[in-house]
Amino acid sequence: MFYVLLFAPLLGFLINGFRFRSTNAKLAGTIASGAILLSFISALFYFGQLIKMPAEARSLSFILFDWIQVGDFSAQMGFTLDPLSMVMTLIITGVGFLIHLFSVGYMDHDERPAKYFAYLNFFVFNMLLLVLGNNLLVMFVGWEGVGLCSYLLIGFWFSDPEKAAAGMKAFITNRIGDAGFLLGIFTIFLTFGTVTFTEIASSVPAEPLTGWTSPITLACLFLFIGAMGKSAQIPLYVWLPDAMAGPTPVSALIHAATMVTAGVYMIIRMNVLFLAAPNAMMIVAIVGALTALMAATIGLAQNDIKKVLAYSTVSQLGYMFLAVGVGAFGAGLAHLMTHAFFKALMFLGSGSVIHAMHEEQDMRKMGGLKKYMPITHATFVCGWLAIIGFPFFSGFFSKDEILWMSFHSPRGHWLLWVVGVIAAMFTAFYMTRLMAMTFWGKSRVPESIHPHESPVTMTIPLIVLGFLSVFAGWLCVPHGLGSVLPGHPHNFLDQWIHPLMGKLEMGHGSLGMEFGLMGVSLVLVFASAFMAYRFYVVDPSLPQKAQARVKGLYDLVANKYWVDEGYFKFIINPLVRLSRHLWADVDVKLIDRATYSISDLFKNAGGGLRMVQSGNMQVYALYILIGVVVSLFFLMAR
Amino acid sequence: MLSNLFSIGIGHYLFVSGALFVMGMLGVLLRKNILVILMSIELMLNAVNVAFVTFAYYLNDVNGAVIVLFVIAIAATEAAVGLALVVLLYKNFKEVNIRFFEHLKG
Amino acid sequence: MVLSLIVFLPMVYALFVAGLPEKAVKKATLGLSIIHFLFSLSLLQFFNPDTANLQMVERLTWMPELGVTYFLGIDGISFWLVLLTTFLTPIVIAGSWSSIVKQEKAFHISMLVLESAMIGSFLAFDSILFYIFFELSLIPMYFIVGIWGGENRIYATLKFFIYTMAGSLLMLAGIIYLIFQCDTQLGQISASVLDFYKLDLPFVSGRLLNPQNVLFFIFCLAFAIKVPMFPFHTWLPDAHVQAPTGGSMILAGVMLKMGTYGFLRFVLPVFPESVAEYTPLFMALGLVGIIYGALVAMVQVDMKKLVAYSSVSHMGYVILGLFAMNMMGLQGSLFQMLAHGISTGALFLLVGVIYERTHSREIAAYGALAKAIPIYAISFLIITFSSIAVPMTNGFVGEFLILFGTFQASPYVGSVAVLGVILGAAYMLWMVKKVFFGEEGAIVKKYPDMPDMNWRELATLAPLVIMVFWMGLFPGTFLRVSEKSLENLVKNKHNYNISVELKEDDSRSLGVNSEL
Amino acid sequence: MAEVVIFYVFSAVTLFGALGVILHPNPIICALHLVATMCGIAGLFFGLNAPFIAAVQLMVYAGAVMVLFLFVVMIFNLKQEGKHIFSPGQFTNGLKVLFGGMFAGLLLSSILFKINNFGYLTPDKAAPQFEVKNIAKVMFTDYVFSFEILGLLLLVIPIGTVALSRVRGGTHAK
Repeated sequence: MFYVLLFAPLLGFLINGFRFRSTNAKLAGTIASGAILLSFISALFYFGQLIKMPAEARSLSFILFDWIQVGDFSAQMGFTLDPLSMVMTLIITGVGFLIHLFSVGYMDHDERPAKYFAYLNFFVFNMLLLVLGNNLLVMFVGWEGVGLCSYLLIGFWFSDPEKAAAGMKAFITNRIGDAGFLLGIFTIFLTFGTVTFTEIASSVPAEPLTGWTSPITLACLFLFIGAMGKSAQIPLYVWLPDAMAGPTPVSALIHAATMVTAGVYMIIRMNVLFLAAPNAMMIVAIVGALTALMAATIGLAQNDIKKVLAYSTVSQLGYMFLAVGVGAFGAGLAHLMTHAFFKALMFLGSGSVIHAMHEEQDMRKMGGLKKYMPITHATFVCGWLAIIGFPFFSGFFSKDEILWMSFHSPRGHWLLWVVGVIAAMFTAFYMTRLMAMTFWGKSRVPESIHPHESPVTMTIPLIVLGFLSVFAGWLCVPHGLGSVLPGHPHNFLDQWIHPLMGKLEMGHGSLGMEFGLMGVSLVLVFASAFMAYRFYVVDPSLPQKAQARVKGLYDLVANKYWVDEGYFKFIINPLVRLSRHLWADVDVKLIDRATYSISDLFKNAGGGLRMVQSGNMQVYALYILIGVVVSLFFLMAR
Repeated sequence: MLSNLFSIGIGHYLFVSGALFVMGMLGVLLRKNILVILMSIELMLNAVNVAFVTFAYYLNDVNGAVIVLFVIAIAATEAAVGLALVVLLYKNFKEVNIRFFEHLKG
Repeated sequence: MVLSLIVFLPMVYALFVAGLPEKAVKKATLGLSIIHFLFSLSLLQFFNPDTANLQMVERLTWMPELGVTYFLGIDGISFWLVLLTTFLTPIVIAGSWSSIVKQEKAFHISMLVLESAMIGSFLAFDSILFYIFFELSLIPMYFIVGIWGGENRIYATLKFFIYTMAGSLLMLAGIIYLIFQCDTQLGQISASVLDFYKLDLPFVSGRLLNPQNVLFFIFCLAFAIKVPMFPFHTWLPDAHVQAPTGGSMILAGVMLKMGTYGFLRFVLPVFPESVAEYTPLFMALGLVGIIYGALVAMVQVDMKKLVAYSSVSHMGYVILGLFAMNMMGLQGSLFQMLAHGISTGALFLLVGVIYERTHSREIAAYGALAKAIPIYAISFLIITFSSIAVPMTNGFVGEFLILFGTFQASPYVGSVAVLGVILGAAYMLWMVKKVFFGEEGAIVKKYPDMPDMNWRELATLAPLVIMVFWMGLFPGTFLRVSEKSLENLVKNKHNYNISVELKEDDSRSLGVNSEL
Repeated sequence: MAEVVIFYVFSAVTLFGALGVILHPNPIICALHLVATMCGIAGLFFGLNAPFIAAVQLMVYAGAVMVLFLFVVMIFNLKQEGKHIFSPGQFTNGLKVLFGGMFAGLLLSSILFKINNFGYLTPDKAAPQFEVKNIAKVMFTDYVFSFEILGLLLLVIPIGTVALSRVRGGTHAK
């Protein structure tokens, strides 16, 4: 059964891969979705099994074979199903299935649907490897594998050079992270002598190690570099917005729901280790908070609907890192889950919009789509409310927990809370702006396009995800909030993964403080959402005026702080120039010329000696004479 | 010094022999006419002959004289062959300048 | 007897092929080389991986005055390299099926002789015999590049020949010194590598010129040129670009490994003190090789040249792993040699496939090939991923182990070497992007109905692809064989020795000197 | 005293003849100078109490060889060579003269400084060692093999010479 869970997507990949020329989207989609469904069902089966077990013993392990065994290093192709990987598996296969289903409609008219579904299945397989692996190496296999699939899928429409370049950018940026991850693996093995999660967790010292150069801190930082790459944190976030070049369901699955959260998953998985390295956690939290803020500000000024969502994803991932950075692993996972639902929903919704608009992504050419696409609009509203943290929608619970923890946790700080709240405010602004520009207000749709509601295979996933984004939050109601709500709902998610978590004394915060802070953030969020509504629905001329007033700031944000340009100018171009010089100057001019000069030396020496052999017999006689004189000289001098 | 001049010894003859040899050698090295070069070779051979006979005389040894006879015979044959070659060269190239025959080079 | 057959049967085949009519040569050579590969698989049966001893030894007196013997043996280090050679040869011959049109017979004879020489150098345990095979391999390669190469082939082949020759001649001097050193130290003149291991060469720390250091550098030079290590690598791009497809494959696939094999067989065990002293230098050179090769590969305009520079980069990893001198590094290096042989061989094969169709290797002239010939594109992508070490392919295991070993030996070097992983992905994907994706280039437009890979080409590539995944998924098959031998090397750095496993009947039938 | 006179006269003839050979531009005159040298050398042999060798020298050289030379020179009908009787090449000529001089110096110094080693040698003027009989005795006993070889050589050389210089088609060739 476990092998069904793991290998059904691989099988789907192989089947679709071998018939990659097929243009039958329905058949390919059925095979692929069936494979994921199979996987999801077996995941549910194991979920049932895990629930039946006692809380402390919830772990199933499966060893395929010994993979690499060198000296005292050994890595198994081993997998483990514990509460944490179970949650992830359910999200991956569940959301994955819905997105596969959506893709059937979305990719209907594509030239190579079988190839698309093959890649998608392969991605799910790799993602399962990532979350199920029982050691860092298997995780790394999945880690690179998802990057690979992401590369293939971003560049799926490779005829467009920009899309192919985006794929490459994603892969290279991920590679930078992967290099860090590798160093992390090395450091961990050299410190603990093992790469298996359970063994690492059991050999981490109980007392946190302060200082920057302790191996644990270094290992955590290295791993976090890996997470930066995969989960698009500062400074490696640049690939994610470009990754929107891929088909929209891919953005939903890979670049919103699953792959980009791998970094968060990894840190939650290694929580014991991170807890032992407060400095590393501090870096994680700071980077997370800054990313949340920065990406949110960039999101304010984007006009491409997918770009807005992409920056929103980066920003939300920043929240997750903020959560795990302050030690709120449960909150991080909760936000991961709710984000998977509502962001997948919104990406699929945007996909539905783009599909309806005939591949138009610019929001300035949309507006008033509400009446053409009621289902899409309705589900999108659910997502919108969830992400801005409207009370009792899913995002509300998880985001509130994160903000509270960043304030309250012993590893937190009030500044982090401030940054988080500002980011939440911006989030509310740009999401409302997105809603307003796309669905509400006057229509700016060009005459030639007749938007229409999407087919049923596309709307069903939207509806299911909409439902989940509304209600999934009730699985992770924060403790303080739960104590006042009717029925006192528990934080099920936190309890579920609790056996895997390291110990971090949280202390008892005051309930009043918690509600006070929540109130502040809610007020700010509502104010900002209302302002966006006023800007983009009530009085569409306001944005122009505002832009004019803060022109410098607006340019900075609209151009994404010139980070991409900076990377090109200060890293990539100099590197390429350097390489050219290395080739032309070192290889050709220096080394080759040096060898030529050696060979010329011999050649010239030969040429010089050739003059001796002049053919002039009298000169030959002279040589004899010279020889005689010299030898006589020696004979007589003796 | 003067007495040395008037009592002829081995050194005098050897000096003549050496001078003759050096002259022949310079002739071989410097002249460009092949015929003259051949003549210079004869000079060198004769210089050696003089040295042989001198030593034979002063060492009371007949072997030197015998060798001289051999040398004379061989010098004669050498001259014959050399001249034949020169004749041949002259016939083919109308040239007796040794620098004309410089094909033996790398 | 088996080892002698494995070494010399290709030469016998070459003689046989020489007598065949021109038409039948290709098929006969392919068949014979496949038979030879199957025959070499019998080593799996005879070889015992649970010992570091030298096995299946054959030793006959040859030049007793110099202590030179005909001495073949196999251990965990050479085992897979031999099989790699016999595995690649039929693929190379099949890969040159349609690209070699003139003087087919001579080409195939060269290939068979080359195979023989390469196997011989992996199996020879007598230094002079090794040297002979080492040099013998140059001659067929010289002709392969010089006769069937591209426009500038004479320049390239001369450069290749003189470079490698210059290094190995010095090595011969070193070998002779060691032979006489055996006479003084061990009381018996001997050219056996095993006796070299027993030598205690004078060494003074901190002084550049002492006997051990000089010999160390002489041997290193010979092997470094062959590998090729920065800064002796400039012959490689030229040779690769000018060589025919088959020549490039065998050059990158096996010949470069003769250099690293030499490091493993001679340099590391014979000069332990010098190795310890100059490890930083060689690690630095390996590191420079990795980064430099990758950077220069990134700006190449010729596909073959790019792959050639990627070889420089990959061989830099091998050097790094070797000089890490720990289990992880050595195993990784040996594995990387095999992996590089497979994946770079496949890359050259694929470049050859497209070159046959368009007669251009200019990266900028292509574009959107993935649309025109999708199966080719898929194959190329798979091999690319293997080359940039994506997990579950062969490249990953080798690179991972090498980086791990290096990190273990020196965290700083390891940390820098990891950059190579990034750059490696950059240049390969850059080429993939330019060649397969984007808009159609001039060449692609010029050949609107370019045929996709045919069955012969697919069948040639298939074994390589299978090996890519096999090595990536089940590296244990390969690591297990070399484990004991390398463990022996790591544990006995200063008193390294291989004992000889002799079977009773062997010694009698071959007249082996029993007091080895 | 007679030997002193003989020595100086004949060595003067010899050396001046030699100088003429190497310096005179006209090969005919060179050949004639060579004849003079040969005669001078014969005289020196006479002074060295070797009249037989002197006779042979006169017959073979001045008689046979020089006639051969003169014939060849005459056949060629070589005129005066003009100014440049020496090979061109200042540098090599300089080297030649330099090393020739060094060689001469070496010879001279060896004669001057090592001559004392021979001081005790006194020629036995009455001894008949250079008589034809004695020479013949040695030549036909100790050197008989060489002598035979020489004979063979003397046989081969004329044949070779004829073969070299003959005109294809014999004397009737046009």
